[in-house]
Amino acid sequence: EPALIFDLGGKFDKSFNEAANNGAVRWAEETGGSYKELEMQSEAQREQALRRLAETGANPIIMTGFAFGDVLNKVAPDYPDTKFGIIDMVVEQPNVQSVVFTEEQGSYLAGIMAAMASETDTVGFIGGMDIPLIHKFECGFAQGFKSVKPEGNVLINYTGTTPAAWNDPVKGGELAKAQISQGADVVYAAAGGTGIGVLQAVADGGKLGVGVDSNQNHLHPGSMLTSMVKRVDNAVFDAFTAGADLEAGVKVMDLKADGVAVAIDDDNKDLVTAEMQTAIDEATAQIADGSVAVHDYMTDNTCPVQ
Amino acid sequence: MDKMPKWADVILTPLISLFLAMAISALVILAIGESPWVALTTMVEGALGSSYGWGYTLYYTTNFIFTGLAVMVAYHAALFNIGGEGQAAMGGLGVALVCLAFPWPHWALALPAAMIGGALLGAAWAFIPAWLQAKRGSHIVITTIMFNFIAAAVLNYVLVNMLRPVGSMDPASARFPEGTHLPKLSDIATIFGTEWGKNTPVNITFFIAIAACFLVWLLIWRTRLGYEIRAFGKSEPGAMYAGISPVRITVIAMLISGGLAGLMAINNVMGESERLVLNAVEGAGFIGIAVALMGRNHPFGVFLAALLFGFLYQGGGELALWTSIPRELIIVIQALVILFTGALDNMVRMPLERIFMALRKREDV
Amino acid sequence: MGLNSLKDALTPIIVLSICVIWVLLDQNRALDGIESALRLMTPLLLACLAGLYSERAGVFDIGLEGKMLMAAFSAATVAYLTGSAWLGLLAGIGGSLSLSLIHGLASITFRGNQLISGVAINFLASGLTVLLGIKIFGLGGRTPALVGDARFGDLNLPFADALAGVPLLGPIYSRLISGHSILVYMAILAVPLTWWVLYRTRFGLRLRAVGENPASVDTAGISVTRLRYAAIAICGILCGVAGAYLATGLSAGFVKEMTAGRGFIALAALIFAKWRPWGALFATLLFGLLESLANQYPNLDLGFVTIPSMFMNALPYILTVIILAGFVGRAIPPRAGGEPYVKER
Amino acid sequence: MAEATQPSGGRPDTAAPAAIELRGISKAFGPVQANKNIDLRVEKGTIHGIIGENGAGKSTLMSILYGFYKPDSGEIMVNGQPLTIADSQTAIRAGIGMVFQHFKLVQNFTVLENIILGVEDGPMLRPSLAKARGVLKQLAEEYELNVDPDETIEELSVGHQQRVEILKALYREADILILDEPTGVLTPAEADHLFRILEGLRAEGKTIILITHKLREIMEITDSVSVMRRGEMVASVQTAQTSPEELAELMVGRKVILNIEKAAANPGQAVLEVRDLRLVDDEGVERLRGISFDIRAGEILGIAGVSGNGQTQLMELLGGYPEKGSKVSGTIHMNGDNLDLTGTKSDARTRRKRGIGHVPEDRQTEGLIMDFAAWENVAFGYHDKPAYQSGLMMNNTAIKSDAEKYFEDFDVRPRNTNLAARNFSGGNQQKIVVAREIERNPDLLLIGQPTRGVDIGAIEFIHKRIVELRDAGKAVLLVSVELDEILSLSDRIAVMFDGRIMGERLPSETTTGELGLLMAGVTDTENTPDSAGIPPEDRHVDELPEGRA
Ligand SMILES: Nc1ncnc2c1ncn2[C@@H]1O[C@H](COP(=O)(O)OP(=O)(O)OP(=O)(O)O)[C@@H](O)[C@H]1O
Ligand SMILES: Nc1ncnc2c1ncn2[C@@H]1O[C@H](COP(=O)(O)OP(=O)(O)OP(=O)(O)O)[C@@H](O)[C@H]1O
Ligand SMILES: [Mg+2]
Ligand SMILES: [Mg+2]
Repeated sequence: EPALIFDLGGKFDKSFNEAANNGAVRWAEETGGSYKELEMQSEAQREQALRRLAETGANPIIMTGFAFGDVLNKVAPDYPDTKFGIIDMVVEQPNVQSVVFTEEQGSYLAGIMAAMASETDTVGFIGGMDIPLIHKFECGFAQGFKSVKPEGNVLINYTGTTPAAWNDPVKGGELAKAQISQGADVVYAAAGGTGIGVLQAVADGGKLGVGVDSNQNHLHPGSMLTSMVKRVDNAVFDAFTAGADLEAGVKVMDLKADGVAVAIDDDNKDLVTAEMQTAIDEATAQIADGSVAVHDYMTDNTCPVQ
Repeated sequence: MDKMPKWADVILTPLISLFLAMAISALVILAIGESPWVALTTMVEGALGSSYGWGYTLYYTTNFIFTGLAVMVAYHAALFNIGGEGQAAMGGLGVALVCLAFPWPHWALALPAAMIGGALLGAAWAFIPAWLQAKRGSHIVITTIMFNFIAAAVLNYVLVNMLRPVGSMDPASARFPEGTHLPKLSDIATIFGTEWGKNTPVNITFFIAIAACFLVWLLIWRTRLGYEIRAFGKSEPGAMYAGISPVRITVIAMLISGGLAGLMAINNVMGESERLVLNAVEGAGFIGIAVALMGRNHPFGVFLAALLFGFLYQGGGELALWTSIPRELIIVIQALVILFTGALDNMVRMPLERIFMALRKREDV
Repeated sequence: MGLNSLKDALTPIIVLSICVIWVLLDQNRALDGIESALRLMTPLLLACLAGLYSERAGVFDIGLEGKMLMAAFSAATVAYLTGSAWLGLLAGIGGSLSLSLIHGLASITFRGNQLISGVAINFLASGLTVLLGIKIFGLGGRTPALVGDARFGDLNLPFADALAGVPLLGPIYSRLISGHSILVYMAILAVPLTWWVLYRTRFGLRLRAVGENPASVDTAGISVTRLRYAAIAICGILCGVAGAYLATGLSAGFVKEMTAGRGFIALAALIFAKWRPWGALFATLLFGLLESLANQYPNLDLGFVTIPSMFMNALPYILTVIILAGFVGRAIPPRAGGEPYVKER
Repeated sequence: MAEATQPSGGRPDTAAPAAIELRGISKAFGPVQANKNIDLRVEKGTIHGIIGENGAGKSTLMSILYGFYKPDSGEIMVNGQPLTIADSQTAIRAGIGMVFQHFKLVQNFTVLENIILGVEDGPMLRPSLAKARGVLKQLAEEYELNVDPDETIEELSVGHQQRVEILKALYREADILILDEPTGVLTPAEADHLFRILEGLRAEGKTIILITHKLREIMEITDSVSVMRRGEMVASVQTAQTSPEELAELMVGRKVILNIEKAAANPGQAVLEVRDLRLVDDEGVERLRGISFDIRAGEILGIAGVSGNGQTQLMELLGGYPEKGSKVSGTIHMNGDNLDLTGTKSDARTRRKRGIGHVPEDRQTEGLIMDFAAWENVAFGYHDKPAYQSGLMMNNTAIKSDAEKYFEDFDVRPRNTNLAARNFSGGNQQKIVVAREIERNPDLLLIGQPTRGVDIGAIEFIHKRIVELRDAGKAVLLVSVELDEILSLSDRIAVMFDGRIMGERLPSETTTGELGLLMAGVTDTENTPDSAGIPPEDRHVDELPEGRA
């Protein structure tokens, strides 16, 4: 029986925990199988949860979030017969599959779309807490934008430094309005619950929003340019399907592997022009064949464009 | 002279209050369509039913003892320290800096140094609000709240930009060297040939916490400084009359308070995660307020209240992990426990007093 | 004496100078920034006035945060279910009032510790909102997004567009003053109203008296208990409006912990304001302005050094400490504050 | 004596119903039985005194009458009608007014606001305030009760605060006025003024109940008097048919010496030499304006004066804790050594080390920590004494044994050093402070208002101890508003007015009248008779510097 552990954000975080949940639910629906799930409640519980699940025989055990990395490194060797999967972090153990996403590539595409949709040549990015992972989104987005409009302007805000940074839609809304007042007409939100406020304010202000992680296009049809989806659900689905045979090693979910994408559906198809679609396809191909390299912020903590 | 015997006040009242809190909690659980009995057994089983549960319960207890003592010491000087959260966070930074500064050969050397590091930074974080209150009259409640936010910002900056190993996603410091790993209680049990609390985070800091309870008790009720702190807390004009300097006591009491909060980091940062993560304190600073107030600002009370909250934390964690009951239920139960034992205690005490008075009258007749 | 009145005038002076300088430097952004500050101020102001009523009556309330949170949740829930923001507002007030009642029971009727009761209320709200949210909507504690009449829209004051062209005053009227939710205007009007109630009515006189010396009220034959309950009820109503504004005005629904510490900031503002209504307006406006400034200039480039976003985010808190330390004198709380009124030991 | 124990009417005509009649009133506070089955009858148009030791239950009884406490049992008749007094509103409507021992005023409200609190005319304040202003003016004229209606209470002297309390009652048209220890905080002149007002009220047919510890006042003004002891009413008699000695004995349950005997002083070396002491407080008001005096060993220097003329500042400064932010200058020499006036060596701790003991005016907020056990209070201020330390800890055994000894020596009751200070009556609290300071055998004892609110038995005791200390060759600086006390204890008297010493007198060579003039700021030369009629505090308010207002 597989198991899924959500990080502190909880499984309905409108973000990647929720995406993981969707994958598990889909797996259960399609296979009729059952799985265990846990939500973290405190830092100290991580190890507890892993061990207890391993001891109850759950296999594989999938966990979301980089915060598990450290603990998993410690726990995995104690349960060599159990397979573990960790999302967003590389853990080098013989029985661990590390799934990482190339968020910078998806964000790059979102940046291209934003640049083409923008009439003011100014777009915005709003992140939750100022941490490296979110800079990865930011940097990819900025690169994509600049590839179309090198002279354009990307406004950047982060919400805060406490956990409240992920749950403050009011602040998110005000940040979005501040960016709009500086001319931004497309705003990309990578901020959990705060992002809900961002997208709301953008829709209220008649501008365009870009969602993150899950497909958030349905939140404000007509005002959502797209969502940079991170197919955590696929990763979980695949892992559950592989079951005890889960392959160890690093699994890169990139553009090519459909790990990241920009969501285009009924809610936003009117906003995606033909040129935009062409540009996306082109960029996708270029990234796939390596002729365009999107820089990953994580490799050196810098971003080539600013 | 008292209205009822001391044992009734100290034991009976809290027990009945606790019972009331549990009864209302049961109603809440029923209301969300779950079984209170299952919830209770899961909690008790998960927190106290095995050495494993105890290991976690005592781990959380240790955290709460430190923050509870921190609030308590300041409270005796009539200072309401809401800044335990920030002080403990900065204590974590102190511990991390000490642990990472040097390839420590043995934990016995690292521990005292880390304690100093944690206490020092925690105290430093309390010093500014204390000094501002003593010298400039800035209200300590506001400044300590502000310092919680500022600590979060500092920590965020330091972790992301300075302590984070390059290439790591995680805004956390590197792992501390082997020589700083504190013995867990399970390791100690192994020495005695028994298996207890395997893989639980409770470590020797628990004993340090108990020692801290005792030392704080000595400090407050047996030393001159404690006498001065209590006198100042009860009456500032009185303190002036007795030659006790308000500035000195305000600053010292807050330094001790902040130091105690900072010491918590020995447990969670050095003992448990063995590296510094962003939100290491996880609200223990705020729970410390409840612990101190419920513990009636006495170290023994603080110990019991910390144990109660440790139980709620661990039992609640188990509840959230293994049943479909959302983890927020625990927050509600904590709230009810705080409410009934801490704020509505007179609801129980008043009728009890009447009963005891009536009993006494009958004896007199 | 002169020095003291100068200190009292300091917050308004600081606030106005920030506004004026900002407008002079960059009128366009300043107007947007100040407008944002007004929105950010509103929940703080309402909560601060709520605390003012309660504390002026001698009941300390660190549960403002919890009441706002509860109100935000109830307002969003009912607004979603009924599609009416006004019903949501009523529900928000109801949710907040019920917590006020608990606080009253604990700290007035049963003479419990007001601080503990406040802490308990914060925990209670934090847990209950999510628990109920999961039970009702199954969205992990969120409510679904509110649309249309379930939200408070922005009010355009008369002639806003016509006057926009008038130099200086035009933009100020059409951009700053016009175009807010009705709750913003209610909050601002609550300031003179509170001042009037406090200093011009019998109720206000008694309320202030009960916070200073409850025995004086008791010996005048007025019920201390009833007065204090009235005060915390008003506190509950104001917190209710604050919470409703957060969930149905500023954003479109409830997100767990969405108050994000605003109750504590309001408490700080209350002390800053020295428990006075106009002071509350300026103190909360100052907080709003500082936050808005940080929002507008997230990575302030001072030429030689760029202040990282973490510190811009912490700027309101840092400046508060500096201002408190440097300029605002000792704030003396209502004398009977925090102590239950006990006649017979 | 025998008939005295029966409560009996004040005036002969028993046909008219009594203004107040209490029957079988009992009241317990938890285990404390404050009132036991009390009967009391007060005739209309009389002044009725109530006396009794600290904690006898006087205030409790009157508070019950005023509806502040609910009695456990018993009935109350007002003007012959039975009345259930559930709250103070009922009492006020029945025409009862009360001036509490501890005033029930809102400190930062104006006089006017305090007056109308609870009897506003409508939901708006303005009309009520305007009306009250008019009525207040009338009352002020009628009864000579002048206070500035727009002054806040915290700016007023205690005497004026009391006027506000009386005006409050009169504004509520009280026919029956209860005053709980009104003269405890007044100067002789103020007290006389009050008595004249009370007599005026009686003449109008109002009934007055007066609680006091001062037998002189009972004899002077009351028509009848009741004595309480330990919660019981032990006697009710016509004042004309009793004597101070008899009342004192009824009160205490034993014979009391009302006037202490003391031998002539035998002064030695100067212990304290004060020169040109000046103090400006943090509001910029000059509180001490060049004070100079000496105290010699074996001598009691009494400082007389209306309170608020700098005595408090002088005592605090000598004791080492002037108010925060005040600026001081001048010199103080103690046994020939210069004492620091600023810096860390000027604090109370250092002063104690120098041999200065201090019984502060305000025993409840300064002299004692009310929540500390009595034994802990015995070390208060001396807690760093080497004898009280053992290693890093405090030697509580030593403190406790000292406490036991002091309790024995000073007859503190109850003899339980573990009780919190707040559980002792005022007199016994004062004994604890006095014991602590005197037993330290200080070279100089500062003692402020040693017998304020203290009952006769305790006064006698405390006075004796002060004289004993002097006879042991120590210097004593006594500050008191009680001229009787000053005159009977001091070897020399200095009078303070407006931060200055107006003059020095020997008790044998002066009179209350002369001291009264000095207290009013009238110096030796300009001894104009007409200024004597004005109550002194009326005058000094005008003469205070501007910054004060
Ligand atoms: N910063 C301010 N801006 C505008 N009005 C103010 C400000 N501060 C005070 N006021 C108003 O000025 C009037 C006088 O204030 P004052 O300081 O006398 O209040 P107060 O009645 O003394 O308050 P408290 O009873 O708390 O001492 C009050 O009506 C008050 O509301
Ligand atoms: N509110 C109260 N709660 C509990 N006990 C009280 C209270 N008020 C008075 N007592 C107790 O009741 C007894 C009588 O007190 P009361 O104040 O009536 O005495 P008193 O005669 O007025 O004394 P004093 O001369 O000191 O004013 C004392 O033992 C006192 O401690
Ligand atoms: Mg009395
Ligand atoms: Mg004022």
